[in-house]
Amino acid sequence: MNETSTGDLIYIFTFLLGGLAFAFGPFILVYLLAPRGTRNTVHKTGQYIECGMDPIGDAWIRYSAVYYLYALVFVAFAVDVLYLIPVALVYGRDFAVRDFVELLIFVGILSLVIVYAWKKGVFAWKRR
Amino acid sequence: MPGAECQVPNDGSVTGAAGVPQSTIRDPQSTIPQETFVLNLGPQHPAAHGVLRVLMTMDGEWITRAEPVIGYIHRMHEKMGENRTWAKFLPNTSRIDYLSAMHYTHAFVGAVERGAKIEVPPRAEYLRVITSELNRIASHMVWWGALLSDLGGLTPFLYAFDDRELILDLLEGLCGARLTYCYYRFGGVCNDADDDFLRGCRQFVRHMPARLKLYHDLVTGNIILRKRLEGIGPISAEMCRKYGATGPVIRGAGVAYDVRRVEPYSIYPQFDFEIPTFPQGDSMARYLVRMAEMEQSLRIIDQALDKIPAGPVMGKVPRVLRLPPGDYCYAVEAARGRFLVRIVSDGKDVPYRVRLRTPSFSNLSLFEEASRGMILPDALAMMGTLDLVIPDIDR
Amino acid sequence: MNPTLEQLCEQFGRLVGPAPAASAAPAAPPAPGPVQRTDHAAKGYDLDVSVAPLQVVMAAEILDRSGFGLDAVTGVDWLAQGQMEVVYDYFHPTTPLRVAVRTRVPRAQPEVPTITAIFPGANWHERETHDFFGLVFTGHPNLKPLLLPEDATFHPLRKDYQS
Amino acid sequence: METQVDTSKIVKFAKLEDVLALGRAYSLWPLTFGLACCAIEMMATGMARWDLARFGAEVFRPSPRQADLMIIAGTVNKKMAPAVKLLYDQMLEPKWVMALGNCAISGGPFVYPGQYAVVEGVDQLFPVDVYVPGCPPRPEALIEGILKLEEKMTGKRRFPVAKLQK
Repeated sequence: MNETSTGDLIYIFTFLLGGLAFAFGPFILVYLLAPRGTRNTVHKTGQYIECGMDPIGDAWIRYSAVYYLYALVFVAFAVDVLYLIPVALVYGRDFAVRDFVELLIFVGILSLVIVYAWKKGVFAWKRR
Repeated sequence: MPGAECQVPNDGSVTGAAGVPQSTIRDPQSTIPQETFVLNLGPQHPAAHGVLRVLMTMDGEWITRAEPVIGYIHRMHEKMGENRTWAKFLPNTSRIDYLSAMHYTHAFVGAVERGAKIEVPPRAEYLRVITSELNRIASHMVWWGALLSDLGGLTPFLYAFDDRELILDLLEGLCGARLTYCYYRFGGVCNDADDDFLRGCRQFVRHMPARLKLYHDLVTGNIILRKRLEGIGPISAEMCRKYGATGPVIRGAGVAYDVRRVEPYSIYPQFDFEIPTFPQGDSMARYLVRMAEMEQSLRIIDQALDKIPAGPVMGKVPRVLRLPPGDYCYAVEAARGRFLVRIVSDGKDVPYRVRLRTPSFSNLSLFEEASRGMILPDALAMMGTLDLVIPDIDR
Repeated sequence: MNPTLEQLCEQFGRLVGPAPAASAAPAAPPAPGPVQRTDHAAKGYDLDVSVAPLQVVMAAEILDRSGFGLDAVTGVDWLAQGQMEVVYDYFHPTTPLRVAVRTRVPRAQPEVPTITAIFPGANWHERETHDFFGLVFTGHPNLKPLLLPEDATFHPLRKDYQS
Repeated sequence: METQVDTSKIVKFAKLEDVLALGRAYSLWPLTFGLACCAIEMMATGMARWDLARFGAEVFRPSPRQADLMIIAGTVNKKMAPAVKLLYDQMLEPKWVMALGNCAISGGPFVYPGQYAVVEGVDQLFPVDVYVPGCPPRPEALIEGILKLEEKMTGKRRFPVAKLQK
């Protein structure tokens, strides 16, 4: 392992440490500096907020499918963007119109999801 | 009506009763099992305009049953009416519905004058009409700002309160209070209007139409507002009558019921003003009724300023006021609807029973039936157009 | 189609039954008949009808058919006479007619049939009157406290209420 | 009354406390908690003419988690008291309470022998930091209440009190 690779390793390691510190640092700071409890009268500090009232029943119930289908359309395009990231990296190097057309075809095929969802009436927001 | 014709939404969706888009009504054939959860839009909620709690049984976003729970700001006005003399109850009347305090004092004072047969000099009647109409405009402005902040637009609140401050300055100069005026007395008003009050009113009446046109350009033609209000929350005239809903709610359903015109009191018959009604019965109609009402109030103030006579502002009132036994009613067109005071007197100087029939109480009682099957945002938009003041409901 | 005062008087006359036969002793002022016309300017309503507690529903039906709307349900506690009075106020959206239907029930057993079936608006009015006076509206779908806390059992507007 | 919860901190720096107090004082986030007439005056204070934004307190947060000042604007009645206490609990330390208007201070015009519904004074429920009298108090009174609260937090008054000429 020559020293350049150890240099890189150290670089990656410190970068990782910096990330973790940046993530967990505030938690530690808050734990040290912030007041630990809060004055309460009915000891319900941790309760879910529902306009000053105690929540009734449970929210873990079966929703209507409309929300689920809506989320699916979002996931489809999330995957679409996932594939576009590497393309974006190499896109500008030696540009040819062919690349642009290829990209258009790729995005066109993936936008069929919207057309399909539209036909199935997902966007009409009717209850299933 | 400047720039505000409203047509049924024509985005091809099949419309249910009275132009309600089909998508907001739950189709009865849907086979999914009824799995609902209870959300309480509780006392502390920005859209509740105070401490109104609505227990909403929800199926996803659709409301299957929205039951308002009230009483969180019940302040015993009727009980206080029974243990203080007639004059001592006056400050209470402006704290029932603090946005149209003048109308409520007018009703109580009118009922006592009707019982004790007290004459009110003409100048005092004119001052009462001017201050009542100013108060109605101020109340409609708070409603306008609050409704649009419910629908997400926060800037109109600033416009509305800007103009409302002009009215508050005028009324503060006259009666010393910004909100809970105790300006009327039995037999007249407590403080005569000097010239700069009348000049201030004249200036306000000239300044306000341009501002109302600005409100219309800023908001009424806005497609978002029209989409949020048109066809939403249909309330038919029959439902209004069954629930006793009055004021802009019944005028938005096409019935020209206004206590100033149907059951005239004070000197309103001497002024000519129209009663704006819109037949659609949806939230947009109620919105347009209140906007048009502000213009009519300006017309009344203008005519009252022209015809206000000189003279005393206080009639002759016995030192200790005693009403002959019996019951007396007096109805007034408050900003939110018909406000009725029913006094039962047994001859003493303390009322035996004071019953306050407030408009928001009946306007809200139809919310449960009107909001069935709607989605939550539409139900809140409709509640905004009902213009509720919660202490007015709980008393 | 607007109802007139005469039609209402006639309908209420039939409802309340024939006026008491002319009292034998002409000297005694005839007891004011159950159906009375009152001067709006003096009292605030045009027609004052006193009915028996059970006829309240029929009175509501008469007024509902004539297009009236329910204004208010008022409870009054007459401690001295040992009675409780319930006054129903009605307004009409198009005519200036105002009708007050009143009924009296003994304080010991204050029961009045509900008119929620005819005027859904009365649901809350009756719940509130039950809150404040303890008047039981028989047949009311949901007679829980409305303005008072859910577990309230006291009735504050009764004359003999000690807080 | 509420139990004595130890709200002390593990680490304290004097200068840091002053800086934090300064920051909190000049950006108070009130909880939208309008009950009655005082709520309308509170709204008017937030609007353009009285402009609560000059003192950093114009951000009205609906959720108790994000608010650090609870302005009780109106009458608290016995049916509402549990909800008010619950909201007070759900607010996070450091939190302050301002009783706006006579109803919040002492029950105001609704106090008479035999009254059955109004909590006479919010300080029966939890400790109150600033009392603003009035029925309803004028917007200037609310702004003075906020300045008084800032003085309580930072120890010094931001604007000099106008001295009456001799």
